[in-house]
Parts: sequence; structure tokens; C-alpha cells
Amino acid sequence: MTLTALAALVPLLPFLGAAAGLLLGRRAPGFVRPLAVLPTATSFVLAAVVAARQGTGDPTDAAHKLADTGSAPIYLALHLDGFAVLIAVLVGLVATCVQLYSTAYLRDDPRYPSYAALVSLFTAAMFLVVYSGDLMVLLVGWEIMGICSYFLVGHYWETETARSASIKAFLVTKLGDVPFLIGVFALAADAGTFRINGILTAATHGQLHHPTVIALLLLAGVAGKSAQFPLHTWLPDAMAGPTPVSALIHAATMVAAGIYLVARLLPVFTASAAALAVLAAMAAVTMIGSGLAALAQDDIKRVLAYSTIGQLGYMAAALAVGDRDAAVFHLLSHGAFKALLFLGAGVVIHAAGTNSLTTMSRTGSLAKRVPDAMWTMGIALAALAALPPLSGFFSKESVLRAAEHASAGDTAHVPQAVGWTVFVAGLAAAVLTAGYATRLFLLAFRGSGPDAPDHGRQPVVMTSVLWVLAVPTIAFGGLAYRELPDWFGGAPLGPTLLTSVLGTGLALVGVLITYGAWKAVAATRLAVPAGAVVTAEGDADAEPALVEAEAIATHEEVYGDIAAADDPGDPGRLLLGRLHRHAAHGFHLDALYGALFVRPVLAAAQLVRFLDRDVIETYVRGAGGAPRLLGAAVRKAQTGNIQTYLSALLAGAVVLAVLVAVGG
Amino acid sequence: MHLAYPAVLAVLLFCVGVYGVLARRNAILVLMSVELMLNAVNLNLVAFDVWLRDVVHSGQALTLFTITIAAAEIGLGLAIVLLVYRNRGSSDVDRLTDLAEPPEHGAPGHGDGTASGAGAADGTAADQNAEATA
Amino acid sequence: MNDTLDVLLRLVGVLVVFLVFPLLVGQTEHKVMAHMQGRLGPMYAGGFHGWAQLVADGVKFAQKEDVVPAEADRRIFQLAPAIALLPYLVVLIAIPVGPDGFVGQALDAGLFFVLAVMGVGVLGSLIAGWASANKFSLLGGLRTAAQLMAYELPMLLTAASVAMAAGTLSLPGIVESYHWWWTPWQIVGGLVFFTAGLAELQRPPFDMPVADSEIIFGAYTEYTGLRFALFLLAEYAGIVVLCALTTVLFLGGWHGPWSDGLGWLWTLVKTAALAFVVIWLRVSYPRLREDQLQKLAWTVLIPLSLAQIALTGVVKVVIS
Amino acid sequence: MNHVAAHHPGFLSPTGVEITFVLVGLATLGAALLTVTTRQLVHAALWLVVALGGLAVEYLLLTAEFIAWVQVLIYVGSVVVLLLFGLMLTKAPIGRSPDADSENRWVALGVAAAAAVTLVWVVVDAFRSTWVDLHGVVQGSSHATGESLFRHWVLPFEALSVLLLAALVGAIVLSRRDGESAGAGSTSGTGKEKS
Repeated sequence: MTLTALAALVPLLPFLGAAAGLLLGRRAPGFVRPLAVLPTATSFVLAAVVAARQGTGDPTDAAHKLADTGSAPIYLALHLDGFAVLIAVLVGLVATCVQLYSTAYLRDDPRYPSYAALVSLFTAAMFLVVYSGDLMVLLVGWEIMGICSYFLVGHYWETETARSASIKAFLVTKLGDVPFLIGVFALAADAGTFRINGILTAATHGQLHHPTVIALLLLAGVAGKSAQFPLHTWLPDAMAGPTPVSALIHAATMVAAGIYLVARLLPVFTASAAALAVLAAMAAVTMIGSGLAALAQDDIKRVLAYSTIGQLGYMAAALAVGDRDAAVFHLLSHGAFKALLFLGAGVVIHAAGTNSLTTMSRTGSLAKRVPDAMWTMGIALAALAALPPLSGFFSKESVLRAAEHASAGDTAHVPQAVGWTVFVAGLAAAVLTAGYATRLFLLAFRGSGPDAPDHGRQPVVMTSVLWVLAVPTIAFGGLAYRELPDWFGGAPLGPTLLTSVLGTGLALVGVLITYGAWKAVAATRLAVPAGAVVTAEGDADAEPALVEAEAIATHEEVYGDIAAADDPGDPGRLLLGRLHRHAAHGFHLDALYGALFVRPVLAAAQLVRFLDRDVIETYVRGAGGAPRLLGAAVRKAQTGNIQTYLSALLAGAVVLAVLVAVGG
Repeated sequence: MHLAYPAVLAVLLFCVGVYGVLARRNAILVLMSVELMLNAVNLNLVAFDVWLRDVVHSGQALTLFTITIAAAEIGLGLAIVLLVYRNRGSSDVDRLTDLAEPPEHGAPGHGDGTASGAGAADGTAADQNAEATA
Repeated sequence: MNDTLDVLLRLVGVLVVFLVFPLLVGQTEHKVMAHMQGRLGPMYAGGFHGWAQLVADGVKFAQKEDVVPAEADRRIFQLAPAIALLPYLVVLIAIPVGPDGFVGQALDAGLFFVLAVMGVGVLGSLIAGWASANKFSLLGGLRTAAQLMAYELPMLLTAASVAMAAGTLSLPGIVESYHWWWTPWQIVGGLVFFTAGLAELQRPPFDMPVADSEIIFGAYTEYTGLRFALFLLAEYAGIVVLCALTTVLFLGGWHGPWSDGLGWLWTLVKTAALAFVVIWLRVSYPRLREDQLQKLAWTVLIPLSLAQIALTGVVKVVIS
Repeated sequence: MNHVAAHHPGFLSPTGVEITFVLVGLATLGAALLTVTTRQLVHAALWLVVALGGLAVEYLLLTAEFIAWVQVLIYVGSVVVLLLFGLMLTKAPIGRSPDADSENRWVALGVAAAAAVTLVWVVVDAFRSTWVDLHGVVQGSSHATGESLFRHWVLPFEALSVLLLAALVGAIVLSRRDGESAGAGSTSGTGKEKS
């Protein structure tokens, strides 16, 4: 089988699996699990085979003209290069893990068939985005992901949180997608083609007429999809979805799509220094802000969500300094450990019966109960904090190295200031990242107090998936940083001494400070019980997803806020001081948006409603009323008396006769 | 003879018939008026036939046909009138207003003392008839 | 002047016939019935076999009070006997008695005229029944009308058969084209015609609408005195007309030996013979029930008359 | 008509036939008016007899003899009898019915009067000087009528027989009382007669 055909099968299989799952889901429940797992797993294998066959060779292109639009034809095009095949492998790996994990996690969910089908569809869409060589086709996958994320985040649509979160995710990403779409058209109009290769050629040769505008428009979409400031707010709320969905969205698919797109289209961005500056500023704000916010979150998944935002900021920063190799490297390693973190968080939530770190910090037995989760999450958190020799270290070092390179003015097209911004922000974010990673680990696994209610043994599938993902988390960075430049055809990615020392040092500083703070507030923590804490009591064999759904649904009732808990024993509180409250609420960005957009929109809707109901409706009613009056009058004539009718008829006939006689 | 005489007589007979059809309440009287109208037409046909000295006598032939059809019409018409009378206890044309637009707020039921005059009359007539046929 | 005198004479002749013949028939009925039933009948009036009995009856009727019921529709009530009687008078005008214009008025469509005018007579009974404001009268009137409508049809059909055979509607014309073999040819039609005529006259056995024992003389319940006598007169005039018509249509009218001179006598003899049959039938047959009456008309007479028409048509085509 | 145009009589030069025609016409019209105005239902039918009989006379005056007798036979002998039948079966009262005319009568009067004025005007305007020649060959003898009927109008005549059959069946069907015993008195017996 040719490489192209294999690559084409990769997105096709999950798609067919999704279709079959949706069709058969209700009638043949026995087929649902195989239909969910097998196509995805096969795609993973095929993606690996494609990666192996593609290897470090020249990019493979295949195209079939799909539609002739008159100006820029649309091709069903495949573009396989190092980035694409490696990311496809990552997507396949994470998707397979998520599907496996879900079989256990949602084992009793009545909506599992549609859920699994949607996850498959999501995966297929991401494969499409990754492999596509045509912007239009890429956009198709891009939008399918948006729809799927809407459905998946809203999986627990019975809860208000999930409903609003899914709508928010959809609306915010769409908000970015509209300019993105315009940007794509503008790009195609400038380049004369939707083929990415053609666009890149045009960009490289400076044939784009409005690179800044296009780049900024595209950035809007990227910011939406990849949850960059200021469109990141949907991501923490999207934690209302089931944990596997979070893992899928955060690690490999949805958020990665934005970064991947910028990586693919990097020449377009480098053509505009302004776009790079904006991207850098965006990334810097994102990194630091999300780090601070993560330090203040109470919900374990929200901490991870903010960490995702922060790591995506790293990738965006790498792109801002023009180094897509570093960005994709970090994307790959981050995908592995972030998936692991989320899936581990799912296990923890199930075991603890809550998603609140405050509660976990008052629970003693969690580490013993879920040792697999503790160890794998510990590794993954260390990777997140970029401690050597885990993969996160290498990938983050590559980003810092690129930034440092740019700040020295050695990178073409990239302003020095951008480099400096990114570099400083990256270092600051390293401290914060290490801090919140440490806080998460300490609060979740080093708590003390009474045992949480037992929810039974964790399913083997779930824990084994964690260990599977732990392997790349540990080894990928160290093994890959020498090989990857061959695949990407770019500069070396290895850590330099300066950045290693700086990065690792700062990370260690963050760890130690947090640990110190944790120790400092230990007494307070022991003294202050966390109020009505433990939820999801009762059935020991309850499905993990059910436990999580209840935890999400009850969090706000118990703690008064979906994001934070007023816990004096929280080290983050000590470290952030007065900033804590703002950080916990994502620096009130949602409130700002509420004031800036939601309220005006609601007011406008009110106005429209008023205009419609009281102004236009009046005309409509008037327009209806006049004929009705007329009808009532005419209706009076319908007496049912034939003689009346006949009289009128004959009178009319007489009048006509007279008219004819006189006029004729 | 002047053609105007039979023609005018026919016109007047016809209009008398029109008046009867429009003004008479009893369905059988209406049928009689219809007969008058038909006869007016017949008179016209005969008069014009004689005037034109039609070789095929279409006027008289048509008159015969009209008379025949009138006989058939009267038979059917009476059958219908009798059926209506049997079912409703009345053969008044202006009471047969089932096709009228119903009143705005719905007609009151039979048990309602405020039933409108015509409705009550119809109802009681129908009731009597039902009793009679039962 | 001659013409006027001629017309006048004819009319007077018709009137005389109209006034005399029904009385003769009535008297004959009295006597014939009496003898057939083995009794004497009225024997005193006038002496010889009570010959003046009918005159005495007439005087009696004339003397009686002319009662009009209070609820009745007065004018109609009074008009009804005239409507019942007059058509027979009018019909008599068109019936030929002898050859060469021995007829009140020869009409082109004489047969049609006769049947049409006789049909008007039904109105008399009908409105008499209605105007009496008596439920028996109304029922009787309705029955009369129903019976007349029912028997009108076979009568018309058989008359049409004769008209087909003769090729004319003129009564003298029909008699003129008569041949002896017409009688067997049209015998079915003749029987049907005569039977239907009896029924139209409400003579026994078809007298259900005026049955005195069932509905108290039907439409005539409320009539007394002269008006009642007029109804009776109409009945006997009807017998005369019916018998004369049957003679003319089916029995060849004036045809017979020495018909050139005695044609009128042949007509009278044949009519009288038929009148005797009418009286004979009254004495011989019991009354038919109302539904039997209708059934006879619709299921026997009409099919028979249709068959007669078919036969006439076939023979007519064959011999032409 | 053209050959008599030479000695065309004036508009107001009544002949004997015309005078008779007008007189009978007036009687007919009066009877017709009484038919539609009398409050006694059965009288209306009897006035209708007069009107129809008057029309028969008018046919005779127009030399349409056959039509005249058909008129008497069918209308006076059958149709009016049927109408009287209907009146009696629907319990027509003796004496005046106060509600013989509907509320519509003034409208009806207006329409009829307007129609009469219009039509009379039009007809008089059109046939003011048209002359009907009543001499010569009789137009409406049974021979002439029969010949035209069975020579030129055979097909319509046959079609008419089908129509009559349909009317017969229709009247019988309408008169049947469904679901009741067959021997339902005189009404079911007379139902047949209507055809």
C-alpha cells in the first residue's frame, strides 16, 4: 500500500468508526466498544507506519482536485512531512489511550455510544487537520473539532455548568474562527491557492500583499482554538466535560490544532514583524497569567487546564520567535504528559470523590489508594515543571533556546524585543509552572486527614493507560531531541547550558518556594476543616464518570465558586497574597467579557426584542387586524341563507347586463 | 304578431319567478317559482322558433327538453325537500343555514336557556322530529 | 255564420251527451248491479222499474244543505268539484262518434289533448281532499293523486302504442286507419288502457282512495248535496269518456257493418258494452289494498304496456 | 320574415291574435304574481296552474299546438300535482301563513324589479319592430314537431331519457328511509310516485 493511501486511511478509519458507532450504537451495544477503540488504535498504528515510512525524507504531497471555485481551486490534498506524521502519531496515541480509558471511565454511561463516536470523529478531524495539504480541507476538520468539542464538553448536559461550558467553548472558538475564516480567504486570495505549499511558496517569496492583516486574522482563530489570551477563557470551563475529553482536547487535538496551523504557516507570520510581536505578547501574557491563575485554582482539572494554556503559550512563544521545530517539539512532549496528567486526574477524582484540591488536602489516603496515579502524575508534573531529564525539560529548553537565540538577534525576521519578551516571560513562567505543579502534587497526594469514601478499585484499563503514557513522558524528550532536527529539517533542539541552568534553576526555585509555603501553612490546614467537603458518597462501585459528574455538579454548591475555594491552608494563597482572589477568577477576564460583550449583547437583544415585540409586532398586528376586521365584516355576509346569496348574484348579473347594454 | 309581446311577457314572468325564488320561504314555493322561470324561457324559445321559422324547430325541441328536465327537476327537488322536512321538521329555505359562519363565541347548547331564537326553534323542531320518527 | 252555427251545434251536442250519458250509465249501474246481486234495486220512483230513481237522487242532492266545514279553505272547497268534472266535458269535444267529422272538434293532436286534459281532473280530487281540513280527506286525496299518477303512465304508454300503429295523434285519424286485426294486435294495450282507466276513475276494484268503509269516502268525506253529486257525476262522465276512448282507440270506433250510415251507432254500442263491463267489474271483484294498487301499476301494467309498445314497433316496421 | 317586410304593420296595430295574446298574457302574469305573493301555500300552487295553463294558451296562439298540450300534460297534470303532493306531505296549513315570505323580500323585490326594467328595456329595444308571421304552415303541429324531434334531435332525445332515468333513480334513493322497516306507511308508497 502506498504511503498516500495509508495516510488517507488514518483519518478515514476513525471517521468510519464514528459513523458506524452512531448508526449501530443503540441497536448493537456490544459493538460499540470495539468500534470505538479498534479504528482509533488502527489509525495510531497506521500513523506510526506512515511516520516510519515518511521518516526524514522529503515531504510527500498528493492532491485530488475537489472543487473548482473559479479562482482558487480546492484540493483534497495530503501533505506529509516530519511535523505532520509525528503529530499524527501523538494524536493516535492519545486518542487510543483516551478511548481505552473511556471504556472503563464511562462504562455504564447510557450515552457512551454517541460519546465514543464523537471522540472518534474528533480524532478523525484532527488527523484531517494534521495531514491536510489544503487550507479549505483543513478548515473542515477544524470546524468538525469545534462541533465535537461542543458536544463532548456538554456531555453532562444535565448540569448547568456543562451546558454553559459547552456553549461558551463553542461561542469563544467561533469568535476566533470568524476572523480566521476571513483570514484564510484573504490568504488564498493573496496567494491564489488554498494549497498550503503554494501559500508557503508565496509567503517565502514575499508575494503576500497584506501579511500583517492576514496573520492577525489567523491569529484570532489560533487564539480561539489554542486557548491563547484573550480567547482562552473557554478552556478552564471546558473542564465540565468528562476527564478523557479534557485529555483529548488539551493534549493532542483541539488546542494543538492552532499551534500546528501556525507552525505550518509560519512563513506567513514571519513575513510580518507586527504579527510576531502580537504573538509574542499574547504568548507572554498567556504564560504568566495562566501560571498565576493555575496557582490559585481549587479544581484539579482547572489547574491542569491553566497549565495547558501556559504550555500552549510556550509553543506560541516558540512560534513567535520563528522556531517551529521547538514549538512542535514542545507540542509533542506536552501532549504526552498532559494526557497523562488529565487521565491521572480522572483517577484521582474518582478515588477522592471530589475535584477540589482543598478537599484532597484534607484527605489522607489518596496516595495509598491510587499509587499508579500518584507516581505517573508525579512524573508528569515533574515533566510539566521541566525538570531534567524528563521530556518536558528538553522541549521547554528548546523553546527557551530559540527565545534566547532570537533575543540575541540571530533569528531572521524576528525582532530582538520579541525574543527578549519571550525569553523573560518563559523564565518567569517556568517558576510559576514549577510552583503550581508542586502545589498540585502536594495538595492532591500529600494530604492528611480522614479517608475519602472508597469508590472501589480503579479499573486496570485506566491505570495501565497511565503507565503507557508515562513512557513517552519520561523518555521522549531525551531520546528525540537529537533525532527531531532530522525530521523537521531545522536547527538543533538540544538544551544549551545557559538555558538549562536558568530554566532548571528557576523551576527548582519554584518547587522549593511552593514546598516551603505548603509547609508554612500546614498548621493552618490542619486547623481549618474544609467544611462540607466530601461528595459522591454512597455506591462504592459507582462509575468514575458519574463520580466526576457529581463532583462537578456539587462543587459550586459546596465551595461557592467553580474555580476556587476559600482555603487558608492553600500554599498558593500564601504565595499569591492579594493576587490570589483575582488569579482564582482568571483575573476577572470573564467578568470583563461579561461587561464588555455579554451585557451589551444581552442589552442589544433586549432592544431587538423590544423592537420586535412592541414596534414591529404592532405593525404586524395592525396588518393582521385590518384584514381580520374586514373578514369579520365579510363574514357577516355569510348568513347561510341561499336566497341572500342568490339575490346578490342576480343583482350583480343585472348590473353587468346594464353595463354591457349601456357600454356595448 | 309583434315579437315584443311574447318576449316582454317572458321577461316579466321570469322576473316574477326571480322574485319568488328570492323571497319565498317555503322550499316548495321556491320550486314553483323556478318553474315559472323555466316557463318564461320556454315561451321565449317557442316565440323565437316561430319567428325564425326554424327548419329543425330547435326552439320547440329545446322547449320539450326543458319541460322534461323541469319534470325531472321537480321530482328530485321534491324528494330533497321531503327529506329535509323529514329530518328537520321544516322546509323553510332560510332556516337551512348550516353553512353559515358560526357565531363568534360558539352557539349555546340546547340546555342553555339563552339559546338564540332560530337555534332553539331548529333544535326543538329537530327534537320533535326525532321523537316522531323514533 | 254557418261556421258559428256549426260550432254552436256541436258544442250543444257535446253538452247534451255530457248531461245525458253519465245519467244513463248511473241508472244502468243501479239496475245491473241489482240484478247481478239477485235483488230488485229501487223500484218505486217513476213507476216502471224505478226509472226515475236517478232523477229523484238528483233532486235529493239538490235539496240537501251545502255544508262547508268551518276549517276548510272555502273557495277551493267549492271549486274542487268543478275542477274534477270539467275536464271530462272538455274531453268529450274531441272524441269522434262517427265518420266524416261527426265529432265535436277534430284536433290535430287529439289523443294528446284528451290525455292531457284528463290528467287535470286529478287536481279536483287532490284539492278537495286538502281543502276539507279533514285528515281522512287529506289521506284520500293523497291516495287519489298517487293512484292517478301511477296509472297515468301505462295509460299514456298504451295510447302511444296506438298512436304509433296509426301514425297519427288525431282521434278521427286513428279510427280511420283502423283495421280489424288491430284489435288482436293491440289487445294487451287495450286491456292495460282499460284497466288503468278504471283505476283513474277510482272505480272498483280500484276504489281504495274513496273506500267508504276504510277512509269514509276519502277526499269527498266533507262534501254534501250538489257538490257531492258533481263528484259522482264526474265519475260517471269519466266512465263514458273512458269507454268512448277505449272504443275509439282499440275497438275501431265507428267501424262495423253498415258503418257508412250507422257508424255513430257502432260507437255508442261499443261504448255501452264497455260501460256494462265497468259495472260488471264493480260487482265482481273485491277492492284492492293500497299497496296492491301501486304494485299492480308499477310491476304489471307498465311492463305490459312497454311490451305492447315494443310489439307495435316491431310489427310496424315489419309491415311498412 | 323578409317577404312580409313589405307590408309591415305598424308598431301599434293590434290584430285579434295580439289582443288575445295580451289579454291571456295579463291573466298569466297576474296568476304568476299571485303565485309568488299569496300567503296561502296551496293557493300558490293553484295560481301556478292558472299561469301554466295561460302559457299553454299562449303556445296555442303562437301555433305551437303540440307544445301546448305537452305543457298541460306535464305541468298541469304532473308537476303541479307533485307540488301539491309535496305541500301536503309537508303539512301545508289551510289559510294564511304569516311567514310565507322571508326577510329577503324587499331585496328580492328590488332585484326582480331591476331585472325586469333592464330586460324589458333591452327586449323592447331589440324587438320593437320584429314581426312574427303566424300564417302559412303551422309551426307546431305534432307532425312538424315529431319530425324535427326524431330527425334532428334524436341524440339529445335519447340523452334526455338517460337523464330521466337518473332522476328517477335519484328520487327513489332520496326517498328511501334508511334503517327503517320497509312498510313505513303512505310516504314510502308515494315516494315512488314522485318519479
